[in-house]
Amino acid sequence: MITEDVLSQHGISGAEFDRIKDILKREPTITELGIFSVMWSEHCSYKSSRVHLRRLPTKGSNVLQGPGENAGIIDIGDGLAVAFKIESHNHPSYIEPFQGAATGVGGILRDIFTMGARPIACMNSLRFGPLGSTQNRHIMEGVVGGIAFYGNCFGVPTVGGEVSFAKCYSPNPLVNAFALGIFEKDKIFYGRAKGVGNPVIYVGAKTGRDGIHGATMASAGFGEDAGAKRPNVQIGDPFMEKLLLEACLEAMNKGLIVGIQDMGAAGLTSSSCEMGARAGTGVELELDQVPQREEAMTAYEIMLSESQERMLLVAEKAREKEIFEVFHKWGLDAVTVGRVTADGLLRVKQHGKVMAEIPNKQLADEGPRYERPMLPPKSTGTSRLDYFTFLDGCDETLIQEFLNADHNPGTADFNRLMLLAAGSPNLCGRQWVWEQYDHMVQSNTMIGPGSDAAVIRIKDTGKAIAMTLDGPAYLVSRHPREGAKMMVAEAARNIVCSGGRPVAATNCLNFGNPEHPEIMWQFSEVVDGIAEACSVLETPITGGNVSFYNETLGDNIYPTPVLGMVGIIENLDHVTSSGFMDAGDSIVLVETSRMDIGKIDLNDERALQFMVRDAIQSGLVKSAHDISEGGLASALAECCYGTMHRPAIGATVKIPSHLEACKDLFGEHPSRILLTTQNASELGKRAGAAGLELREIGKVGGKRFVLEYEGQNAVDLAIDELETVWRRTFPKLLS
Amino acid sequence: MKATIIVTLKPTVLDPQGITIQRCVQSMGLPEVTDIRQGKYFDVQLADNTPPERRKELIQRLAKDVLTNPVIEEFRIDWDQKS
Amino acid sequence: MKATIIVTLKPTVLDPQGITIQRCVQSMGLPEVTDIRQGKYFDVQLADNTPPERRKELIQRLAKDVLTNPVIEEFRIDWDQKS
Amino acid sequence: MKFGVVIFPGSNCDHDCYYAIHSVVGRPVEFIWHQETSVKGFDAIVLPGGFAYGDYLRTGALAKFSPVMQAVKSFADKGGLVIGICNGFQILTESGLLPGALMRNSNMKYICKFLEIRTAATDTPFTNSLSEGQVLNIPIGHGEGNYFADVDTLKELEDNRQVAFRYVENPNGSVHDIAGIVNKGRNVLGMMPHPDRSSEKLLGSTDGKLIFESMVQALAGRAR
Ligand SMILES: Nc1ncnc2c1ncn2[C@@H]1O[C@H](COP(=O)(O)OP(=O)(O)O)[C@@H](O)[C@H]1O
Ligand SMILES: [Mg+2]
Repeated sequence: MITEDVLSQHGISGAEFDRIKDILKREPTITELGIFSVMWSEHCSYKSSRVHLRRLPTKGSNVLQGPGENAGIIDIGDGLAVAFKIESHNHPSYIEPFQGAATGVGGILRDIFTMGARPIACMNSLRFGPLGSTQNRHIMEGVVGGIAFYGNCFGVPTVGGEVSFAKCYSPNPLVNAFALGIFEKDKIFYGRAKGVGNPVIYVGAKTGRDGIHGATMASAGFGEDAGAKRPNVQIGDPFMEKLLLEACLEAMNKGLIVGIQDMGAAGLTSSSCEMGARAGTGVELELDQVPQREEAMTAYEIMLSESQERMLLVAEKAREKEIFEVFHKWGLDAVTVGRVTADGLLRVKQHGKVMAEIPNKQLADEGPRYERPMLPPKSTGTSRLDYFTFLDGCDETLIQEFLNADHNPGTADFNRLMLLAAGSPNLCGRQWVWEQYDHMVQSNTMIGPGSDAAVIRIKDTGKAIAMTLDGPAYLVSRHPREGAKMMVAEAARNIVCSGGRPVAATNCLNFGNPEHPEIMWQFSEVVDGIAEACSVLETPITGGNVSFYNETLGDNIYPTPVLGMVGIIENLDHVTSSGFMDAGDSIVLVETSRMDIGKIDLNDERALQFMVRDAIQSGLVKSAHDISEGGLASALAECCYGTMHRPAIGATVKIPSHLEACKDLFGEHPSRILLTTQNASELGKRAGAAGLELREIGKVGGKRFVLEYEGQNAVDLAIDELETVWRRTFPKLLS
Repeated sequence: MKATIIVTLKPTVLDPQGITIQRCVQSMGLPEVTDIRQGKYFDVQLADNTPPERRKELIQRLAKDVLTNPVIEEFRIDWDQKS
Repeated sequence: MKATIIVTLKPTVLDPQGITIQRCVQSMGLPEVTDIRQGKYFDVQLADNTPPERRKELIQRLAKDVLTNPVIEEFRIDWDQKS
Repeated sequence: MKFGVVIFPGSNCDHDCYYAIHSVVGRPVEFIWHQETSVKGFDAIVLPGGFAYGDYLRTGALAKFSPVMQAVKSFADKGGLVIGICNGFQILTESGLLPGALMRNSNMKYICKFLEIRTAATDTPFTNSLSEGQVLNIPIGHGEGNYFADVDTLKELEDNRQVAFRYVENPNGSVHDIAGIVNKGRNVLGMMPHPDRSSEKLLGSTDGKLIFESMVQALAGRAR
């Protein structure tokens, strides 16, 4: 009955099929094959990545929960903890941008409140192909609209993230969603089916034939027939999710819940067998009890459906009724669909027949594991964009303007280049995106989108949480290991600039086809880079997600790791943003003594971050901004642009001369921070003591943006003019 | 010259709006309403001098390429012979 | 037993959605489309045992009190005799 | 003096309003579940922002059928203070407690940002501590804040000076730049901008607090 064809439709190899038969000691039924295929898909089993992920540092004094649960958890003091995680929804967003992105947000939010935490912030990292193409514009509008639709309605502020453009994401976008929630640290819930005899309860939306094989879909690239896979996409219902959140938290508070897990990828299958595996128990499901939206659904379909907004929970035997009352209060269905057993098996019954019977442990934890072959590229020469990665994905004419200026600085018009940089797709203002996101709901947003890191105060504690997402894909594509280190360093630097101490991180690893040895090599290098940087900067990894097979017609995307860093700000007075504050403030550049490009010295970086953190905590710093894409000139301009509380303000700055004008203005050396202060000399002393270079390079004030270079005004523009270009580009690119 | 295009979710696609409305209506004391599904309705006006063969093509294209998201929706055209 | 309710904006109310679509259509090079107005479309299913006289009242009430905002919208009912 | 913040399924600024009143303004406040049929014991009712019933069908359209709205209606009829913020405003127009309707923003997108509104009427219990023309720095966060009313209604609103706030720069297409209105009795206010998100310096503005404080003052005056 199970033919080669059926196996290949399920993405199960011959060897894997043999293992299945070994485990079952018989041929699987079709339902069982479906169940194995989703649990052993790349998406759920991490079969290509697991051997590498083990190298990530996962322990630290603040870490309460590392990888392996729905989200990582850190202790933030005062008896409180935060749970956070990032997850990709790339493939669904490619197929249906709006719903794909929306359900991505829904999925990550469930991962957070499944653990008992109330989501208090979201971020997202987005990659698209250049907006010259109608298809890419359409995808981006859909993705941003979908994120806004879901997050706004659910009532969580979307406080930050990143958007960038490169050809390799055309038309296969990356959509990575991050969420963070807060709870009391002794009220953490886990996905464990404990207590033999306890009821297994299904809550939330009814099951339809949505997204069947979503997990396997996310584990295969797209060919010409991407359209044919379309009916798989699920629809998000943020209102239902909001009700689920409130009802679940209420039931948890009342002590009614023993174990709980969201039905995400692989739906009922993964939630039930993973809960059983973690507790060492069995789970018996009676599918006739499962609320169904469509007629005549088979066991296969019910087990594999990825209908959204559903949770599975295990309750105390005697308190079923109380659970129902809570859910009914919130207008939700709650139905007992099974019970916890002692035999360690996932047993699925329908119409009185056993349709599947598989040991939970082997299904959930003992999936295949591959050490796929790896192959480094023959050589990595230099690239013309090594200094100017922000130009990647831009029109060739724009790139040429910068490269010409780099070669012939004498004849270059830097006013023009400044305007071009500010209006280039990767640097221009992203208000078009984040004004569609409610970034203020819950009234905690001290620093929203647009600064280095977002800052959310924690009511009644005097503390705040800082968070950021970073993924410098072009750098990583050039040197995977160094790029990954720079990514971690930049994320931590962003936290530091906002006044925080970086504490822990989550990561989303978006890669091409792992069956290609070069991709697997990139993956391994990136993991090593993250591991090294996270060790040095003492920011353990508490979880993450891997998305492989990001390719279209055989072209792989850049290796695109995205790091989500979380930090603690112990005192609200330390909260710092990137925008300049007052006329007359001194602008100070702090950097390491090296002027590397495309690589980083982590010990220097650490010294830099410590020094700046300390300076902020001593009250010496009025604003702080990390220098990244677009170099010093772009960073300075960003500090001048209007914020929600003051109009644009000018600055006059002497740009230090190291190389040539274009590189000194726009070159992207890592490990540099711009500060403003009224006490530059004290900062200078501290920097000196830390072995860092610090220069007072200018003053805030006026209405002009003036950059002097080797005695000449290389840039001299009205700040309003520059800001207008920066602010208007995005809407223009879309119209 | 007018035509009406009706865009509805494919029958198997979840309609959260419809479900929510239906639930509300039920609890309002209209228990007889067993299902509501929501769709979109477009009244399209064409220039009078549009040649008949072009009309058909035009409305088809509008319905298919602009007004419908083929991933989750389907459409239906009502030709209005008046005016 | 089914009925269809169509809710449209009153002609005097500006329809931002329609305008957006109209613009999109123009930029696609379909100048013959002179106007598009968007409305909502509801397929309502009633329990089979609903008495005929109650049906009418029910659907009227649903359309008028729930599905339409009389400040900006008007409605129309299509009775579907099938089933 | 006790404030009540109504929770509809899908409300999501309920806690923000509660916090602003309780911890910032420092007045007693309790939540009211939407299934309640009475608002007895409350002196002012807040309909908070959010997406009641997901804003499905139309914003505020399904919330108006919640049992509590009957009670809010009779409370308002008797002169009780009711403030609807954002989704609360939408619920008030849908319920007929305020005239007009809130339609999709003219750019068809949700807009969240700080902006400025100008006080247009100070003789209301919500604006008594503001001065005529006073500009408030306050955020909006909505997809359907495009206020619409027919010509006659508008004339009446203007004649009775029922417009409480106008946008300095219209973000959403509202007629007459309307950001907030009161009813004829001046005891019901609906506004799209969020005073609950602008009552603390660390959130960027304390202007919103003036609205809650005006209510406190009005209630104190009544009690006297
Ligand atoms: N790149 C990574 N780094 C660290 N942990 C990871 C990474 N990718 C996945 N994990 C961990 O593996 C576990 C399984 O992840 P996943 O299948 O995405 O969970 P879910 O089913 O909730 O989406 C999680 O605990 C996750 O944190
Ligand atoms: Mg999960």
